[in-house]
Amino acid sequence: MDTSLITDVTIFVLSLLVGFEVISKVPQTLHTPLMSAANSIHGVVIVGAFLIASTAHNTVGYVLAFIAAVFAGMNVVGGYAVTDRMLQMFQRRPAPAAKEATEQGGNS
Amino acid sequence: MDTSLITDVTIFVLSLLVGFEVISKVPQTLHTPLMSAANSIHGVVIVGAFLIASTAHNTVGYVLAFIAAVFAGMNVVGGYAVTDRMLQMFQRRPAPAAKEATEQGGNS
Amino acid sequence: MGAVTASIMFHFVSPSYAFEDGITLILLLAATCFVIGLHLMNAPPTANHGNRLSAVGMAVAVAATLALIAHDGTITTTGWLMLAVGGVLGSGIGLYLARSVEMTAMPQLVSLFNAVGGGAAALVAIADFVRLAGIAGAPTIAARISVTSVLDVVIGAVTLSGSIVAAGKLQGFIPSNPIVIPGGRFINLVLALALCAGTGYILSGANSDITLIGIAIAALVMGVIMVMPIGGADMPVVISLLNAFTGTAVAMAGFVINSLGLIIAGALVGASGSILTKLMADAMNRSILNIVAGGFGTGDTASVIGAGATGQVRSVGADDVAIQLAYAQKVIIVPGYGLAAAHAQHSVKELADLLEKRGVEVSYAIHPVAGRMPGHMNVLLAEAEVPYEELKTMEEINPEFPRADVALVIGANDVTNPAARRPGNAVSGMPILDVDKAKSIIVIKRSMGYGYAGIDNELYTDPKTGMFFADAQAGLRAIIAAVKTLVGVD
Amino acid sequence: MGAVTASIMFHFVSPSYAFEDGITLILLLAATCFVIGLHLMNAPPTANHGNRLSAVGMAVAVAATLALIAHDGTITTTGWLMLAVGGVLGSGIGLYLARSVEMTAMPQLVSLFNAVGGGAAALVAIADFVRLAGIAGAPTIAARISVTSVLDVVIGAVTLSGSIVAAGKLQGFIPSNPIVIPGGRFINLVLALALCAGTGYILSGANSDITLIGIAIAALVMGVIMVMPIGGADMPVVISLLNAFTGTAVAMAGFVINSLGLIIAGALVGASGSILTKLMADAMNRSILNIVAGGFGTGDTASVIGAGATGQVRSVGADDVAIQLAYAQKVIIVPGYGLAAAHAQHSVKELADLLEKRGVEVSYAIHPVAGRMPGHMNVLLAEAEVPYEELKTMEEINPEFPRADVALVIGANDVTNPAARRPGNAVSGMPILDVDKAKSIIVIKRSMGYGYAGIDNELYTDPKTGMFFADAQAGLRAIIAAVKTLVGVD
Ligand SMILES: NC(=O)c1ccc[n+]([C@@H]2O[C@H](COP(=O)([O-])OP(=O)(O)OC[C@H]3O[C@@H](n4cnc5c(N)ncnc54)[C@H](OP(=O)(O)O)[C@@H]3O)[C@@H](O)[C@H]2O)c1
Ligand SMILES: NC(=O)c1ccc[n+]([C@@H]2O[C@H](COP(=O)([O-])OP(=O)(O)OC[C@H]3O[C@@H](n4cnc5c(N)ncnc54)[C@H](OP(=O)(O)O)[C@@H]3O)[C@@H](O)[C@H]2O)c1
Repeated sequence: MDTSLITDVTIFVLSLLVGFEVISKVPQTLHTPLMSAANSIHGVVIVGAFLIASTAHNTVGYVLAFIAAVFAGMNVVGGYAVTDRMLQMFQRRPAPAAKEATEQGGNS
Repeated sequence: MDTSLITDVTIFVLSLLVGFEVISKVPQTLHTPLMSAANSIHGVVIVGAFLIASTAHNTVGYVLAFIAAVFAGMNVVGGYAVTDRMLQMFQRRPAPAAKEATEQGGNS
Repeated sequence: MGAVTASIMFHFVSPSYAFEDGITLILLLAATCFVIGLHLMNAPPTANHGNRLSAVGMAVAVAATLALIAHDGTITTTGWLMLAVGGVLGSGIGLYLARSVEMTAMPQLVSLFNAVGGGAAALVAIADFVRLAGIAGAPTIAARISVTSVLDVVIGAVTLSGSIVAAGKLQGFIPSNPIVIPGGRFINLVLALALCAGTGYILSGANSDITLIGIAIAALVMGVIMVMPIGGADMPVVISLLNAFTGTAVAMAGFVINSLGLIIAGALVGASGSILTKLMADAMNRSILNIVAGGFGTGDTASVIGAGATGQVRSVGADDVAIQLAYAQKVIIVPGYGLAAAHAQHSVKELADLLEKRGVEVSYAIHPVAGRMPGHMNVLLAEAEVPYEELKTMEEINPEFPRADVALVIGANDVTNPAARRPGNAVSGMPILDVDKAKSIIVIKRSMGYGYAGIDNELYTDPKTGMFFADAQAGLRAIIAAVKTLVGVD
Repeated sequence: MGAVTASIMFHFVSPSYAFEDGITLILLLAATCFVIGLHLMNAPPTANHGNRLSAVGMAVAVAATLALIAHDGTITTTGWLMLAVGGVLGSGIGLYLARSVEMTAMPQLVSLFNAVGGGAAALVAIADFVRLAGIAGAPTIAARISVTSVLDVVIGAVTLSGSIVAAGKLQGFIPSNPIVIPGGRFINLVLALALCAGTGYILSGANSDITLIGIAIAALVMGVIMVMPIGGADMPVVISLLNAFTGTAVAMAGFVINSLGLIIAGALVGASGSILTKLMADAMNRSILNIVAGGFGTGDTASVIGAGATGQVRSVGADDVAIQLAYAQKVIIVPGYGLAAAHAQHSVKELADLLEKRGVEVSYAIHPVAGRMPGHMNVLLAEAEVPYEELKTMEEINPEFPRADVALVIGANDVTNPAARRPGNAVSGMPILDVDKAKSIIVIKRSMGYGYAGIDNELYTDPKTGMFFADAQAGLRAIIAAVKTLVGVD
């Protein structure tokens, strides 16, 4: 679909506004996971890498598309996985065995 | 300019997202002024009323455009004026004469 | 996309794209101003700038539109006249009302402005539809246009009539108690069916402008039926909801006449208005659905508690009150709707000044839903130049009541009612000001009359409480006079 | 709009609009998932759901794109192969790294993922440009495409090399202190001029893909020169900034290949990343400009204070520490970068458990910028299953230090340095933990070595302070053993 430049610009500006507004008062604890989450989202460039592969018709095109796909794949999958791992840390664990030692740990 | 339906929908959705995100933890004191401010913004319908007037070519069209212009004019000008008046109340006044009486008012 | 192609033929815009693109960019800039303006309005110190920025954006949008119309050149002289006279007239009325209305009547004024905004949005769709339908031999209006037209007209018309009813309830020319319309449910059903039928007919390809106007009338009736059964106490939330409706209607109008500016700004208000409505309902401890379902504060609810509770009431006079206040260490003033109704904000400030001169520590306990709109008491007391720092929120002040020598309740009722701590009545679960914890309590109100929830208040029969039956304004003046005479402030 | 018409001719999409519109709507849905995901990530309890929702959106976007490509049918078998093998390979590497990396190495991993993201964005523009330029007899590439291509390539390439340098500094294979490249300013100027010339040449209508690649190489060099002079301590902020860059590059790629999904998601990250960068810089009491200007924590700054301050240091052993801790009422543990470097998070938890068993009240003082990335200590201690409630923020814990019998500082330095309260040194103005207010202080670190700011710490010469010189891990194990032996916990 070809959209006009003006609507593209409109959409770009609106998305910027959404981006500015969506981050509000994040606790500092979440700064790194949030950075990592934003990092995964720009992994959407994988869509671009795929579209490039779909129009490639010569060696240069194939090589560029291949590298782009590898890069984007790393970005997107690695990004989500690492963010998830960081956030696992914040989960309330359902009292695992290791917890026994802290029985009188007060407010835990 | 005629934009395609799909970009219009995209723009609509993005604007909704901006709207959802822009209001965060407002202190209750500001609820009414904020409602009034949002009320003034939809006064942008005056743009629509004007465009309608620009395409009117018969009595019905003129009458409708006229009423729409009156309505929208009320909405937009009245809206901003009343919001402004409410917000004036929150301004730190530069110690007017009436303040003298509260000299020992503690933390004022 | 065939639909789009068809609609292009009948659209009012000229093919001079570059100019139009520029105008669209300017409208985008205006929309950005609206967003930043709303953002700034999230905090008191910047709120004022936010509104002004938003207004600048609006001025720019209007100027750009006028330029576009002039450039297009399709407008007739009569069109210019309608536009100019209508715009100036409406602006003048709006400005006059905004400037002249009393502080306490602001919510109903906002509701009125919202009503006409919704009306304007509906008219845009109607006018465009009438025009398209009137073109001889025109093809069927594209579904894209007709669907959004119907949505615009329905939402806009509901808002128009609903907001007028809401304003009327607050202003008092429509009774503010919930009015259950006999057979309302049935009428609504019939209207809804009629709406569906009309919509179906239009979508089937009939360029029938009469049908669209019929739909508008049905929606107007629905708006009345929707708001009538809702009690006046819930009106601010309803107004906020209808405000979000208007935003949506304006966005639909944007689809109809293909204006990105309208789509963006309308959707912005639709969404932010919804969030705001939710915040307001939360602050009143209600759910939006519950409010729209209506019937809160009906006579029924009142009678549940209203029966036996009335115990001994101790009535006091201005002199008693004056002495008690003047010799207190710490006084907490609890303003309520009655203060607003009696326009007594300046008097209360005067009394507080008088007491502070004597070294009494005065603060104001602001309940989030005291009065008839959120922030009502703040707006009112700010008007009387009460220092912002003396206004304490419920969370801040509640721990201080036990240390207060006198809690001076002025025209507040529900927000002080200890019955809220018990389940099973109209105010159950509402967080209240712990006025009953103060060492002594004085209540200024005209009678033993009910507040908005329509129930008895046990606070008034508390042995610690003295009732000073008077209009808030007159009562405060009497107390001020008494303080001056009896205690003899310089 | 002529430009657009020209670009349409050379675009890769088929004219089957309805299908494509559906795909665009699905991408819009995916983008909405990203937004809601980020929204949910603003608070710890919902953060996990937020990331998952975002991932679901991404999966949907990828699936929709594959469907679009299959439907289009222009892709060759080799193209499918490149896409599939490349995607799977990249995903595999990413997943492996994400799973296997140590907690403390996460920032550099994020930086690496960011680098390849920027690289991919640049490659998209290069590949599209090369393709367009290769079409025989093709007209000039539209300005709309070439401008955004150049922007995409420059930003993407700067990000690629800059992020790798940043990761290298954190990982340690590039020295983490600020490296001022001789003549860096001059090289930058030359490169910038070369960039402008190249851009001008491309915009003049030359479909020169070689020029674009030259621009990419110049930008790669610029990325290195930009990040090299910045100290390792500022790296997290730099990574966040480069993250926002990548977002912008992806949005530009969206303009180039006309993909709304890329434009929306890219702009979203560009904007939210910028805000996040600002928040992070604020938390470290730095300005972004100041950071990018570089040179913080150079040798110069160190020598200013490093001179005479070294007073008497009292060195203590594991047994002393064990007894002091075991008989304390209240111990506050102050973890710092050294704890992370020594992987001692599990040991510290074990020690805390031991002490709590004896009835000692233990809490952790988490300075916002302790460690090498915001939230570093939280992530680390959470990994060791320290209860979330025992982690206290600086604001919460500072008033408690005077009541603490022992403040146990483990591998923290700058965040405890009282010099921050005085002006004129590298940590001036940084809010610090009031460790020096505790009744006694124990510091575990390997030497009198500096922290990131590279300055002396007067805390270590405080008479109340005992220095236990050891690697954090080894030292804690020794203390645990000593507590068990000497005090004999069951
Ligand atoms: N703030 C909001 O956003 C909002 C919105 C909707 C609903 N509400 C509801 O409104 C109520 C607000 O509570 P509230 O305590 O402020 O008010 P209230 O419960 O409505 O009570 C007001 C009292 O003021 C007295 N009064 C009226 N006119 C007076 C006058 N001229 N002089 C002196 N007294 C006068 C009335 O008693 P007399 O007739 O005996 O004088 C009445 O009992 C709550 O139920 C709240 O849920 C609030
Ligand atoms: N958190 C963030 O986001 C962030 C980002 C960028 C920069 N920074 C900066 O990083 C600093 C953080 O402060 P901090 O107090 O956590 O750390 P620090 O000031 O960098 O000090 C860390 C100390 O740990 C010691 N250490 C290193 N390895 C150790 C080991 N294996 N065992 C025991 N001790 C070890 C070192 O002393 P020895 O060599 O004597 O052992 C060093 O003095 C601040 O300056 C902050 O501005 C933080």
